[in-house]
Amino acid sequence: MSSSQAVLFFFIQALNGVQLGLLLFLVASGLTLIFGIMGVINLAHGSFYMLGAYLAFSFAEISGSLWLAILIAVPLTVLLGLALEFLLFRFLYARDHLYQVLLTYGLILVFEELRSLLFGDDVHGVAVPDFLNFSIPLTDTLSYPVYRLFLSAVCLAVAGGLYLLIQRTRLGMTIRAGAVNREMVQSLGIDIGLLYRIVFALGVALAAFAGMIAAPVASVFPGMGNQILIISFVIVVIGGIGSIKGAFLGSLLIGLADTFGQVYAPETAGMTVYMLMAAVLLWRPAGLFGRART
Amino acid sequence: MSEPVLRVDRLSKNFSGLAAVSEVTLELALGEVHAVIGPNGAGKTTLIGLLSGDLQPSSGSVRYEGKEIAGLPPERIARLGVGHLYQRTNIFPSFTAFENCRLATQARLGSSMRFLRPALRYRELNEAAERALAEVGLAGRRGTPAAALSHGEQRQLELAMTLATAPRLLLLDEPLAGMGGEESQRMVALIAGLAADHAILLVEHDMDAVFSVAHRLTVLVNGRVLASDAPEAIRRSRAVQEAYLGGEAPA
Amino acid sequence: MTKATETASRRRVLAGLAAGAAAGFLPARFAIGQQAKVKLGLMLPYTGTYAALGKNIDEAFRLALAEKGGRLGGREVEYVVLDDESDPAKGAENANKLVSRDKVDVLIGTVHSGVAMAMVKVATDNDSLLIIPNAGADAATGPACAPNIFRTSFSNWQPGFAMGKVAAARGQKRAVAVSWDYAAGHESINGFKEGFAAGGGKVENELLLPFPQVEFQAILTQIAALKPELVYTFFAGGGAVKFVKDYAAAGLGNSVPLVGAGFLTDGTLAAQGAAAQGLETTLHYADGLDLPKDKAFRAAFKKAANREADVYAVQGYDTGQLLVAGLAAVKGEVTARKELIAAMEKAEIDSPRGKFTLSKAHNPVQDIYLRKVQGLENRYVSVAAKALADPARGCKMV
Amino acid sequence: MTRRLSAASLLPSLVAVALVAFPAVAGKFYLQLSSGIMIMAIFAMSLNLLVGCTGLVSLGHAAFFGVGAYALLLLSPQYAPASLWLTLPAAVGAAALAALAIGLLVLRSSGVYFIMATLAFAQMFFYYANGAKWLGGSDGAYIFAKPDAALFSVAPFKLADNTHFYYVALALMAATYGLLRLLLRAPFGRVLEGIRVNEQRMRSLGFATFRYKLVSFVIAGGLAGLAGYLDAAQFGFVNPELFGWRQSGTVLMMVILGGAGAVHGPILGAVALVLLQEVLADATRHWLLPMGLFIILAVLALPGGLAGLRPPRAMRRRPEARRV
Repeated sequence: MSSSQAVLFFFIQALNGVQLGLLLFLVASGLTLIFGIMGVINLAHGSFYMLGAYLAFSFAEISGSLWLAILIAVPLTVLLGLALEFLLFRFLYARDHLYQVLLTYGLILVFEELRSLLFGDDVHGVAVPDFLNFSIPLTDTLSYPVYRLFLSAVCLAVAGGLYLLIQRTRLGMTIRAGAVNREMVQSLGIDIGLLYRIVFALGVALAAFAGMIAAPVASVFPGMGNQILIISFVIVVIGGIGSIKGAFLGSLLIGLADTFGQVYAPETAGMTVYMLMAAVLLWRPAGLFGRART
Repeated sequence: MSEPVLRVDRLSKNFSGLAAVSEVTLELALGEVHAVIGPNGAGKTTLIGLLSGDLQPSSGSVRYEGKEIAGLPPERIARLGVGHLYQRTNIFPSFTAFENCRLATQARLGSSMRFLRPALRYRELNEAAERALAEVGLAGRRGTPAAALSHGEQRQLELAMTLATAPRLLLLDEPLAGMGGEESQRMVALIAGLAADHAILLVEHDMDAVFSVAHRLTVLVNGRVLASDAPEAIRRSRAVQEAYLGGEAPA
Repeated sequence: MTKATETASRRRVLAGLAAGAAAGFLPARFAIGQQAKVKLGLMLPYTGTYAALGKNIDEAFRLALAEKGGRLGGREVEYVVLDDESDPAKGAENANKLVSRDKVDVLIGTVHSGVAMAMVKVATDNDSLLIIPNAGADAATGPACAPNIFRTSFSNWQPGFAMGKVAAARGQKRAVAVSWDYAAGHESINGFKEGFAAGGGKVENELLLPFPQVEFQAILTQIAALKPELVYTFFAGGGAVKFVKDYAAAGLGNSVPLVGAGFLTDGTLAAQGAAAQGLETTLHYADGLDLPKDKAFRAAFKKAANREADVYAVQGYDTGQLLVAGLAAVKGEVTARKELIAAMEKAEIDSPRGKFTLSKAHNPVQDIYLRKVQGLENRYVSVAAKALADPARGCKMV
Repeated sequence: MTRRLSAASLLPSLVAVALVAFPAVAGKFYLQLSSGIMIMAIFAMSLNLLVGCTGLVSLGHAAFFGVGAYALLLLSPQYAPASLWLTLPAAVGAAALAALAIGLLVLRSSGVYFIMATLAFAQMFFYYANGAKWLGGSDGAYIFAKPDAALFSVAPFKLADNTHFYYVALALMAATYGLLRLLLRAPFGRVLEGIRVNEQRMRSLGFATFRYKLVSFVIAGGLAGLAGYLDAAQFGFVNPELFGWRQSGTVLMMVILGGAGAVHGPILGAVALVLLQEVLADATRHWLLPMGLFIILAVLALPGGLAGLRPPRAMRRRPEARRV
């Protein structure tokens, strides 16, 4: 391979890494929001991703359109988020993390079994929408699927939207304040219960939405939520809990580390991201953008 | 007076650009009660936090018994002999009053990496804990869980814990806050008595108490030292009157 | 403690005597007179990732027995069913439950290789009869082989080797192998390498992805940079669906042919859609085999389970057939272990996949087919390897 | 101190007698099942030192369980038994060493970070073992012979004997229980309790809490290694899933179900959870659904765990008993 080719492939790998990172961001951002603002650790977050994918598959089967499926499924997941918050999570705010871990662990089991009962245990594919179903040639042998680029664009748009929401709106201001000081928000006369419900529903919807738009490239299969959950944890630890910016940077870092790890250190590829996390923990125990907590 | 126990030199703390404490300089000797007063938000609690190690100074120096302690972690500073009474009661609510103090005395062991002999068999620790409880007048409440004590009793308990670590420098952050008249009086007497063999940095809003026990006063406004002098001089200072004491100058 | 141990061991001696009397010491005719049921322990995944596979194996197995009147060697059958969750951490414990608590006569399972290896260990330690209806771990009929351990499916080596032969016969020389970095992947690739090397080909790179990650872009980019003549792959389930789709979307399908062990396109075609069309894989089963036995089985399975049969159902069915054959020879007398094993070893199974026998290591000696994806079927193309036996390296029975 | 000879105070002795006498009446399977439960109880007690006593919620405790198990694999010759007296301490030591290395990293974080970081590190072990051919990879590996208890060519017991194995597991469980009781009463344990309740106060009293947390983490890791060693020895099989998050989740569930904090709580939790699994899995194929619902309900309805249903007298007797 000529050196110019090598450079080209290096850039393609970088693109792969960024693209993976952006997708991970969608899941991790919801996780970090729920952590940061409500102080709740949610192991079932990956289940929402899985749920999103299965909903997208089912509705796309029925309606024949992924867009329509997403349009129907997103409000459903928001409703689910609201319901779960009301039924379960609001009892957890004052409880130790221990109980949050346990309850959400129980939720994983429930969601897995409900998935099995409702959708069966088969592997499914979701078709890429027709007008995005082509690839751009990059080299003589390799082309890049346009849907992946589209996916990255959507993730960027969501990241931008979240940034605007948090930095520029009143809700965002409240969310930011709530992440720093719960009592202060309450003393401002803001209904913290409502705020939490909104944030939780937003987090659930983000994860489920990630599952939906990723379904055409990720395919839909049992246990798909657990993989993404753990990698999201790593991202949140690296980025700093509650920091959207941190989640964004952490996602890109993980995406790149994972991609280049496979290329340059295939023997330890499975451990690359964890070693990166260890390094960050050594250097900044509260993550890149986290506040040190006592 | 001998070499000061505590010498703070141009100590500053910024919170994301905001100066909470700026260029504070003060000295404190054994046997001295040095009160720091100032309006809310003047940086008094921040100052205490900087001295105890709970907060990291942005710049400046803190020398305790000749040793630089600025930026050391709180446990190191505590082990050197600095006791801290927090503004917000900071105890072990689920432990009994006795266990709160016993645990504090255990800090004197040097290392608690002791794995086999039951903690309650360390008689000298038990006795020290009992003494500390008695000193603050809580001997009768030794078996009560700390959470069940009244607010005033909890303040006393926390002081007992602080004393149980055998400190030479006491950082007392509003020891009288929320106390009734009788409790306050007892606490003031206690502090006055402690002054004999401790150096005490006292932050307090109760001016009567401050002027009755303090040997020296530092007035903090917006994180800066406005004045530092003997109580009578502070009382007469016009600058202090205007900036802080205002109309409510103590009688 | 000493005293308690003494009492306990004395008790055990007594219990052992009683059991021995009931099972071995009495004449066989007497035991037949008792007409004890044959107790079968089905340890399969009924939940989790492999639940669909487990259910097909289960139902096809029962179908095989039902076709013989629901009896084994004339005896009634009792099932004990256990969900192994595909969790190897609990594998030994679960297998032990069937063996020691339920005292099943035959242990049947499972899909996940790690769990199957735990079952092999328990079966070996307790000298229980075990039939593996899917898991392809080479070791089960290799280093860990034992007289009481049978497999009716395949070894990971087999489809790999057959595909290597096919590729080499086509004159291809440079291949890249892709899989998860786990035992099944290593074994399948090793089989391919061996078959490929025998015909002069060489696997130049092995690209392994941490299991069960499914982000393939980095690997696809590497393949594009390496430009091999073909890519051999071992993936199953969700990973297989995603790999095939990503491979096509990356445009690699046009320049570098993708081949694989049959699991790449088995049970996954609906999900893979157009991306899978034309893919060639090797496996011990195919669509369009044009065997009467296959047609009959497919119809019967569809009637019984209300869904199409697949390779897993075939394996479950053959597990049942093997047991039927073995127990018929000993008239249902499971304690006649030696004769039972001998009968199973000699059995020629008339499988929907075509007739097969068992090797000395108790793994099927079977035809491996080359198949090509057409629509939703893995159509039979040719026999890639005739009566292929796993080399059973490390097996002391060979 | 009151000494009343009530049914409640007799209970521990009765339980002890029942446990010792159990092999006389139990069949092979129930002996093995009980041994398995006791192994899980050791594992859960070790985690409880972190969760219940020190306030450190680890979701990656299986890492050390796995290290203990794999240590036995690596120390066993291919087909010959390894010496119990060498391999057991070595496995515990290896797990403790792993805990030291990981503890130095994860203990720099706290709260939610700690939970996630521990989980992630355990995953790292899992991925490593899963791909490592020399450890048997994803198929796992066999330990063909059970460790040999012979000391100077005299074997006091044989692990291959189920009854003997039961007593060894029982003895080690009792020893773990006793050790933890001692630790928690000693100054070290009091410091851990203090850290759990109010770490910041502990620091301002002069306790270098990081060190105590680290030692607690190492002890817990070592004991988890002991449990892992026994687990590997019982069936002679190791698999990467021993490091898996399901394993970590299960043991955490045992701790909480039993009531975090009380030393005997995790034992109750292990018994209850294993038996519950047995019952549910026998009852329905979709047994994970009721299991999940049960966990959720347990969290909402039983904040103190099983041990919290009736606080044992021993905990209330002393004036310094601290649970309210």
